[in-house]
Amino acid sequence: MAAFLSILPLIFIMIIILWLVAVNKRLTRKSLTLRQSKLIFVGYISFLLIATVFSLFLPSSEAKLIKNLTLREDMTDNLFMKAQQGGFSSIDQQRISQSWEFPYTGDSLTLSSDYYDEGILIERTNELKGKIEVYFIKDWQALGVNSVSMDVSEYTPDMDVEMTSDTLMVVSPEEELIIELAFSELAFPMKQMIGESQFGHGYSSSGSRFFYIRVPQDLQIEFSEYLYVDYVNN
Amino acid sequence: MVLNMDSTIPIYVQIAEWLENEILNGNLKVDEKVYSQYKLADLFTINPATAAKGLNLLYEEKILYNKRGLGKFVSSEALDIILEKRKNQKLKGLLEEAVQEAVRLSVTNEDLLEMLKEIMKESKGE
Amino acid sequence: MKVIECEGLVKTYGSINALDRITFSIEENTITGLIGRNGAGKTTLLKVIAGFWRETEGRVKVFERSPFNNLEVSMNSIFVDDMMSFTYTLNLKEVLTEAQAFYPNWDAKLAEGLLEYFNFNPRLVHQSLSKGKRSTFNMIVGLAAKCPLTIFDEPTTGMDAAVRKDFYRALLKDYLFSPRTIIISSHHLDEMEDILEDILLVDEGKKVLQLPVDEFKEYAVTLSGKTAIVMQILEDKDVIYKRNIDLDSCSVVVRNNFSHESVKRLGINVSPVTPSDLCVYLTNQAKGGIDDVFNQSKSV
Amino acid sequence: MSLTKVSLSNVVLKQYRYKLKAYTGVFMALMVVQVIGILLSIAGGGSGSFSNNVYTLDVTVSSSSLVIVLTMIWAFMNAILMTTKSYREDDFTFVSNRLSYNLSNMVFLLTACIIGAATALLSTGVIRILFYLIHDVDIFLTLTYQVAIGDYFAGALATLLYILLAATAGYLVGMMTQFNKRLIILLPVILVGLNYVVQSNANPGFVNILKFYFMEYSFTVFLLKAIVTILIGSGLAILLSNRLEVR
Repeated sequence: MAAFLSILPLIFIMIIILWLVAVNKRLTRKSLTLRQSKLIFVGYISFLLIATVFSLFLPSSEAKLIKNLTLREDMTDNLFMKAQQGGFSSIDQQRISQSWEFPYTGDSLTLSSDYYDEGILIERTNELKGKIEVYFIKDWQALGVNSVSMDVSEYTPDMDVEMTSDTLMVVSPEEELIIELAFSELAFPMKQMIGESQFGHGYSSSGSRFFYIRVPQDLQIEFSEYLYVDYVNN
Repeated sequence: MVLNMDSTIPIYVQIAEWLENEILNGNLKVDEKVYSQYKLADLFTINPATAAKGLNLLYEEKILYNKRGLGKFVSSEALDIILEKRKNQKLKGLLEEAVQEAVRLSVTNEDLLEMLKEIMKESKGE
Repeated sequence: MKVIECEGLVKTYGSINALDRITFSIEENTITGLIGRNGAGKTTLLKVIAGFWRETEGRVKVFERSPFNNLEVSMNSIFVDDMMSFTYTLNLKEVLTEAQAFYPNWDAKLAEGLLEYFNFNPRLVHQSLSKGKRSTFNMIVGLAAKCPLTIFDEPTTGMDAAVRKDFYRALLKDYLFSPRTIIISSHHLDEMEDILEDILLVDEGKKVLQLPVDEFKEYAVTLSGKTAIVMQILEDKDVIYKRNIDLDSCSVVVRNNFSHESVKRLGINVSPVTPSDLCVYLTNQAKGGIDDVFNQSKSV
Repeated sequence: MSLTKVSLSNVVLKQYRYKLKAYTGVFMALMVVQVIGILLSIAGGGSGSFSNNVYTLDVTVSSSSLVIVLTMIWAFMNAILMTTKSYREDDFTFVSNRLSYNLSNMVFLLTACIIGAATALLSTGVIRILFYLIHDVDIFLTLTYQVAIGDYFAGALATLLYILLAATAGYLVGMMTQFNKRLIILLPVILVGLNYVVQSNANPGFVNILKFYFMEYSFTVFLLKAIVTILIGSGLAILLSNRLEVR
């Protein structure tokens, strides 16, 4: 039954085309002479040709393609790793998308989050007294569509943090971030001959972003187990 | 020059008669070439084979003679043959009809001959 | 040379024999009229000859070749009927140009001349023509193709009397100009008997007669007179058709193979039979004809 | 009058040229079908979505696949129509025999299919432009594959072969039904029977038939499969029609 339902639209289309083709003979009987038909068809082909030429100049640069995923420097040279090794100050300031400062005098701090389950780095430092610094660092975001990867860092959402008494809450943006992506792919015979799978598309994403939280040296930090929290090695 | 297509007389006979008339009228002279079967066919919108049959009829009666590759020509004795034929045929036919009518009307042979003699006398007297 | 030879030709549809062991031949460069009533098998016979339909049994040779599916026969023959269809994308003039490509003997001048004579608008499409005009156009194609074997199946369908007359005239003139084998099927024999050379009369898929037109015209005579007298002399005669005029007189159609003199002497009227009438008499399925139907219904 | 000698190729060529002029409706239908295909491609597109907890990806895919599929259906339908009586009568008005009729039909269908395949492939450009104009997207990705010229030609040829396969199927089906109307009923029976014959424990038969062509990734083997199928189909059609009565 399911198989039948799936070919139903195809049958429907076939009937429509049959009707078109059959009626066409009757329609053209009166209205179209050989010359007119020729003219129309030549027009159609030239339209297709012109459109093809134009399509070559469509701006495809909107996608920042990553030619080779492994070679990109800021991906291999992971910021998280760098910061963990104590190299936070050497991180390009542009990479820090947001920062917050909270006055805090308590003995212990609880970390929590709504959906966020990525990296949180904590640096205990003597430099801070009675305050906490929070930085959100967008490391990199790559989106793979089939065999193509592109950089979609700019679409990484901005996060928010809230401080309530002794809890630092990481809040994801209320609205889900949606990336509208359109791409044209090869027709099925082309894909078949190139050996690409004909069914479905492969999407992959990889990337990293993390919070870097600087706290006074002796602050007690608590967090639920599903948070991935690490400390900077000093 | 129009044939009577509905006539009981076959077309080829009508063709032959038409040609005979042409000879009688002097339109076709002795040793003159007569129309070919194709010309006749065209003239009367008839099949050339029919026309040929008409020509052949005249050829068999020696009214026409053949010149190989050139066609048919009016023979020297054509006029005589035609006249003789017409006499025999037409007159005989008319007489035949008269006899038949006489039979139908129960007129005896003697009465019929008497009538004929009287008619001949009258026409001579005029 | 014989252009067409058929021997025991059978064509069956289901259980019906459209052609039933028909044997005849047609000589080169003759105009033959194929005569028969509706459903006598004329069209079937012509389509088998043209190579469109396959014979069921027997032998058929056209140009000494089996015509079915034979390209050479197709190339040298043309089949004209009122079902002839031409593409709607080409106008009449263009169709003629296309036809010229197919037929090596094509007479473009004749085609154009006839097109003009019959007042065709050359920019019209075949489908848009009236039935009579369509037949006329088909006839033009048939004539201009100048195929060694030209077949017309009921070519005058829908034509008015004047056009029919022109058609027969054109056919004859063209035939005189370039002799070829022509077959015309029709049930209007009287209109075209003069241009025919031979008549092939078929009935119920069988050949009834094949004779030159002149012989056909003399094939039979009508004897009419007092029934008693006429009956007397019928003994040794082949009766084709009998009809009672009134109670004591009748007319009988008989084979014309006796001397008329003796009969005339008995007071019987001897008159010729027109070919078209003869065809009707020869192909009357029910002996006696239409009158009997009325006589029977009266007696009931 | 003397008989004219004929060469088959000569007649086929004449018929072919006549058909190019006579069957313009075929190309008009192609145009309409492809325009519909283009519009449907833009409206629906293949779409999908993908989500991680960073963002949701909303994807619309444009390709000329639908246009190619519709062109295949067009080829199938037209091939059937070409075998019908009205088309055949047009042919046998002038010089023809079954073989020349079939050959010229096939050459014509080949031409039509080449044009159909070419226009179907060209429709990619139009689809892309209209897609770009109509859809409000964040990322418009046009360059998805680095295709070698050779691969592109292989794909174009494969497209043509698919369309030709559809045309061959249509022509054969059409000829079968012309040969005997009762064969229409027989057709599904044959298909179901074939279904049983080629089924494997993993797949029902028709999937195996589809796989035979659609899952063949070697160009050479696909070429071989397609051409052999087309030749067998055409040969069968010619054999069937050789006994066909016309007009």
